[in-house]
Amino acid sequence: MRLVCGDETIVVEVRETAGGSEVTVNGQALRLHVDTVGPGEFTCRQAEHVETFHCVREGDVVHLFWRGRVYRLEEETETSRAAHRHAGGGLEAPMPGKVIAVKVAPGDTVAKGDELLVVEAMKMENAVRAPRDGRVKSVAARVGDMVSPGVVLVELE
Amino acid sequence: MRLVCGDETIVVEVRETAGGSEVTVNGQALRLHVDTVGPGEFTCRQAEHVETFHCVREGDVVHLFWRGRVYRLEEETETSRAAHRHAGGGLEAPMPGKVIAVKVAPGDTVAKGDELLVVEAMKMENAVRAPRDGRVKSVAARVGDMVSPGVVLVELE
Amino acid sequence: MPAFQKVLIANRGEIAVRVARTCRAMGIATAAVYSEADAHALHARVADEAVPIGPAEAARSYLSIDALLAAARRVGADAVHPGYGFLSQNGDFADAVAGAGLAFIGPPGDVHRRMGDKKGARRLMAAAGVPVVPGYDGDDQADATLAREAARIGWPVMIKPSRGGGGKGMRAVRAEKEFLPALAAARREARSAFGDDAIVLERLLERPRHVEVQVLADASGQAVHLFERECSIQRRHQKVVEETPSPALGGDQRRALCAAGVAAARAASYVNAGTVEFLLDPSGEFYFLEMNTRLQVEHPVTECVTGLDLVRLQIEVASGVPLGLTQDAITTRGHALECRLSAEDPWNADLPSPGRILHLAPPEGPGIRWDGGIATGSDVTVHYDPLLAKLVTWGASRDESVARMAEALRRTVVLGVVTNLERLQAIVDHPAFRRGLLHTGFLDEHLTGLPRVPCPPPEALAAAALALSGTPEITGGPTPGRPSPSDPWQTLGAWRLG
Amino acid sequence: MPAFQKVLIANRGEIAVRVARTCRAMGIATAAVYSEADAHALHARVADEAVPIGPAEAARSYLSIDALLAAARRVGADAVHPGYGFLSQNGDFADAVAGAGLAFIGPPGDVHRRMGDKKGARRLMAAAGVPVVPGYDGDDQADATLAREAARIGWPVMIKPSRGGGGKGMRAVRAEKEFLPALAAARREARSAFGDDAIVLERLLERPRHVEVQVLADASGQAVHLFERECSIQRRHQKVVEETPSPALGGDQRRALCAAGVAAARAASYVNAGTVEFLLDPSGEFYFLEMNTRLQVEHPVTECVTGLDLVRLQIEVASGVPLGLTQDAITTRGHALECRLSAEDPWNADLPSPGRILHLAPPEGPGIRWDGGIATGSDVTVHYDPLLAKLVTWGASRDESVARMAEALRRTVVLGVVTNLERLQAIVDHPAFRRGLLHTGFLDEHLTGLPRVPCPPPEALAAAALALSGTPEITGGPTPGRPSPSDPWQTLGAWRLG
Repeated sequence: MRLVCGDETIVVEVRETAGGSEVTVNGQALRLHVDTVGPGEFTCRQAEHVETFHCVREGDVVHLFWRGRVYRLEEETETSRAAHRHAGGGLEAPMPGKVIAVKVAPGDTVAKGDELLVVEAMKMENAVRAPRDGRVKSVAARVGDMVSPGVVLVELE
Repeated sequence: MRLVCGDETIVVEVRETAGGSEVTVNGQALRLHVDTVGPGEFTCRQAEHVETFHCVREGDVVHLFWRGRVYRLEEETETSRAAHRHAGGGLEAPMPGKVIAVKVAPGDTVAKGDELLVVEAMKMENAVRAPRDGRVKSVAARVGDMVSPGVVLVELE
Repeated sequence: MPAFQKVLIANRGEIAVRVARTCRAMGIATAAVYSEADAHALHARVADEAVPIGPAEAARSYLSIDALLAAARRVGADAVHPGYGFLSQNGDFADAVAGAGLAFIGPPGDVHRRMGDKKGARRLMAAAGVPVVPGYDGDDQADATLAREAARIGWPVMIKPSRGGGGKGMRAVRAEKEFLPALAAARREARSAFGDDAIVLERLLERPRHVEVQVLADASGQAVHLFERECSIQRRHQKVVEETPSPALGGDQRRALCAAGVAAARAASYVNAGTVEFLLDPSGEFYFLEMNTRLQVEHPVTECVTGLDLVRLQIEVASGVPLGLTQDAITTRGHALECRLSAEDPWNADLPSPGRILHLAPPEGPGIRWDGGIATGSDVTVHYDPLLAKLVTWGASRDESVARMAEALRRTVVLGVVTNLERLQAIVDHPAFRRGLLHTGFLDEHLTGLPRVPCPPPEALAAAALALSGTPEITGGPTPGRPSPSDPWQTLGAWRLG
Repeated sequence: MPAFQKVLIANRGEIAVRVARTCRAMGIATAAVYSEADAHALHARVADEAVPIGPAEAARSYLSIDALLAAARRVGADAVHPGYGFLSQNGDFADAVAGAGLAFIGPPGDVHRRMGDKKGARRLMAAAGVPVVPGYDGDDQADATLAREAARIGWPVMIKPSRGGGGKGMRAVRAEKEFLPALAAARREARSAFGDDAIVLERLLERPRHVEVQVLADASGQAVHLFERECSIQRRHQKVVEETPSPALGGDQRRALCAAGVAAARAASYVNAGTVEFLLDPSGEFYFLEMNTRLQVEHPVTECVTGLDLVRLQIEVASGVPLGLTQDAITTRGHALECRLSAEDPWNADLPSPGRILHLAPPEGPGIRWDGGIATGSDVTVHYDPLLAKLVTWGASRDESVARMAEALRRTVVLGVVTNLERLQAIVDHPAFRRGLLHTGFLDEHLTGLPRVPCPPPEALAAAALALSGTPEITGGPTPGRPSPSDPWQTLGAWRLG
């Protein structure tokens, strides 16, 4: 499987052999044993060293808890690649929430840092600000809309 | 499904209807909603009343935790009926364990309460005693054997 | 005979779960309430009954006095516990509950109004000789007046909703030109959270500590304190880490602070459990900030060191029993620390991170307490506060409770939503925190950015791949034609993969 | 710098888990050991390392000094914690550990031998003025001698292995003709459990209470007590429910008992944590019973009321640090209660009930502590003690901790093996227990039979059927061709069934 972690893509291969499973990570072979403890909970043994870790899959996303840290990895598939390309486009909602103010309209000139709209979630207001000077090309949200990350709310020319 | 609880067999029927599931217990219809909370954990709602209960299945056995109590129910199938018939036969091991003493041999006369053999489990010794006066027909265990309930160790004539 | 027959818990999340536990231990039945978004929430499962009270939007459910009273009538409750947040400090709610013939487990309406109006509270405290922060607490709420007063007080200035608490709607303004937009935002948040947008202005003290005194009073005017808590670790005016005793206070200072807390409670004619918040200046001066007329989020640390159950005491006072507790009988032992685990993304401006809890494994062990509002499978929605759980540790000394917390945070497993776990770890591990050198700007000074999580080490990736790709060695598989969510063979067992 | 670099935990189950927790909080690495039967056990997962030490049979694994020392060498441990049971009171083991250049976290070998030999211990205590139960502690161990001495003492007589503890191998004999078979069984059990079959005889006191004093001493001879525990609720001489303070003791009696405990520790030249057990006669007299030269199973109740971590104190003493604790600094607060949850069938003569833990949900909440050795999926085997977990509650008063326990026991979910849960519930709910009227025959007097569990109420059967037969409404199902034990959609989610 190909796991995406930040900018890195790591190739992890599991091969079933007569003597058990063999794992390579970017070509490096590792000797370890994994046992399932319960749903989402596992142990990993390497020689005497044993540790509990936690791991669940949600679609293409792998959530991993390892030595006190949470990692969110994506399994690289066509779907996930498409989602990646999508990022970095227009201005998206920073989190799911409700639009409580729209401060700009198409054609407005904005300066870097200006508030474009305000999204409320979990009782906190969060401003979506202009990342650069520019002119508003389109506004796709109205006050009261429930919005989610990944949805472009404002496009700048 | 037919659930065996002690000497009782209770018929529980779930029917899927357009409006949801309908349950009857020995013919009595009940209105309740069950939601899964996690593996083995559920909530049951009846009007405002809500309670958490726990339930897992292991083969034909249903383990149920309801209002502070654990219930062990058997789903009645041909297999479970056969197992039931089996009970009450010869003298079985009271629990899985190791035979550490055999006190009788075929042909011996025993009195009610006499120790026939001793099984050790979890560091406790447990005597298997004669349930009545009689003569030993056969002894199927030797010192050192690991035995399980359901296995007849001694038969009395 | 228990104090009440049935308590309606007019709240959600961890505090509703926690209140239900004490009720149960006291032999009191409980009824939860839930909005449409919370039909499957943990708090609606741990009570004996659960009543739907409306749609997800808080204003039409947890903030609806009518819906809550209707629920109380429907289940036949004889008392209402408001928790914290929502209507807990709303005098009209307290009055409405009393008017319906039920006991309100908290102060009466006039006490809420007296202290909930920060303007009036400031004036009352000043009159009672309790020091207050220089500021503006006038009734003239025109934007122009507030702007003028802010300039008079001198920058930086703190904008505070006169109602409410928990840091919501608060804004620090460092320059005149930021004032009006901040005021508008503060008013909107205050209106949404508390239904009232009156504002108080105060000078922003430099590097103050937040210390507060837990008080408890009965209807006959008996009042005691349960010592202080320090809550200086804050982010956006929301407390993140709290502890008791405060590492900043010597014996005399502690006595003076706690005495001021009791004096404040007396001046307020306070009844039930409450908290008097102060700012502690680096010079050692302390100033009254506000009084919270309800149970605090961070009340468990006080419970850990005093051995008292604050919800039980609240219920007893509300049932009219005179306070059996004298000041001398209240002592503390050791040190307790609380970390608030929230569904907030510390790598993305602490933005809320809703989602489903896919896997939860709270730390366990001696000296560890987990007050949680979630279970595996819970949905964390955008509608409510992002607090997931409070992790509390106790130790014979501050060093011990902090070490225990550091260790417990490394065993706190929440998968599915991004949480502030790594920030909590960074705080508790920070040398300045270890030395107790705290102030309300601690996070801005020491922990603005959190390093990005690196890629997992190769063995972790290998282990994850094995965990996800393995096939079970010992399994019967689900019985064909009978999909069983609870079949243990589907979910448990010794899947040997390596 | 921590006291040690790495501790080998020479035990299994809940105590191994509990020791690992304190080590971790102290910054000490841990290595677990496990037999073939325990390869998947919880205790082998919570440590930093885990070393296989042999087959399931305890004599060849947890009781094998060679295997344990080899494991300690292999991981480079500099200290060994023996837990309780197994080799914890074996002087040869303590000596072998010390001889290998490692610290033994417990008393040195000669102390174990001195007190582990109950014959010698009785003589030592009698010489030091600590009262002992009338009995026989001679070296002549011939069956005929023992039978004669038993007759001299007068029936009923207690047969006790001179080595060991935990009630194993003990037999009460009420008539002469039962003596020899009971002696043979006791000897077999003693040999199997402790590797020594010498016997002490004592008169069986009528309706005594079991009270014991926790002591702690350092190598310089400093000795303090941590007050008493009452452990009168026993079944087959195994403690089932323990508490502190004892409801039987007044202030003067408590002082006298605790002083006798310290005197016993001094007479034994005791080092590290230990427990001096006494029987308390209904008349108020107490008699030395034995000294346990290790941590007790029931140590958590002492931790709850004193706020001290006994494992930490053990480690500090073992590292050679002088006892920092003076007697005056040790105080208690409130009341704590422990229930031992075991895989024993209370409807079938308490026979062991091995099996797999199919589902586990320990109770949580303020004042509740769960010291468990199991997880969902754990196998409970016939090879070891049936103890699954200890449930401990704390309260400001005995009433409060008992009420909390009663409530917690109703939320203690262990499915898959039969446990003694209903017996624990019956004990804690019993009016005589509530009034503190305890003696070691309490269970035989009040709770011989446990009513059979009736059939579940109809709504429970209906709910179970829905739970097991429902089809998910919201589910993606597992990805075809990729069986994933951890796919959340397989195990979680809002399966709406009703």
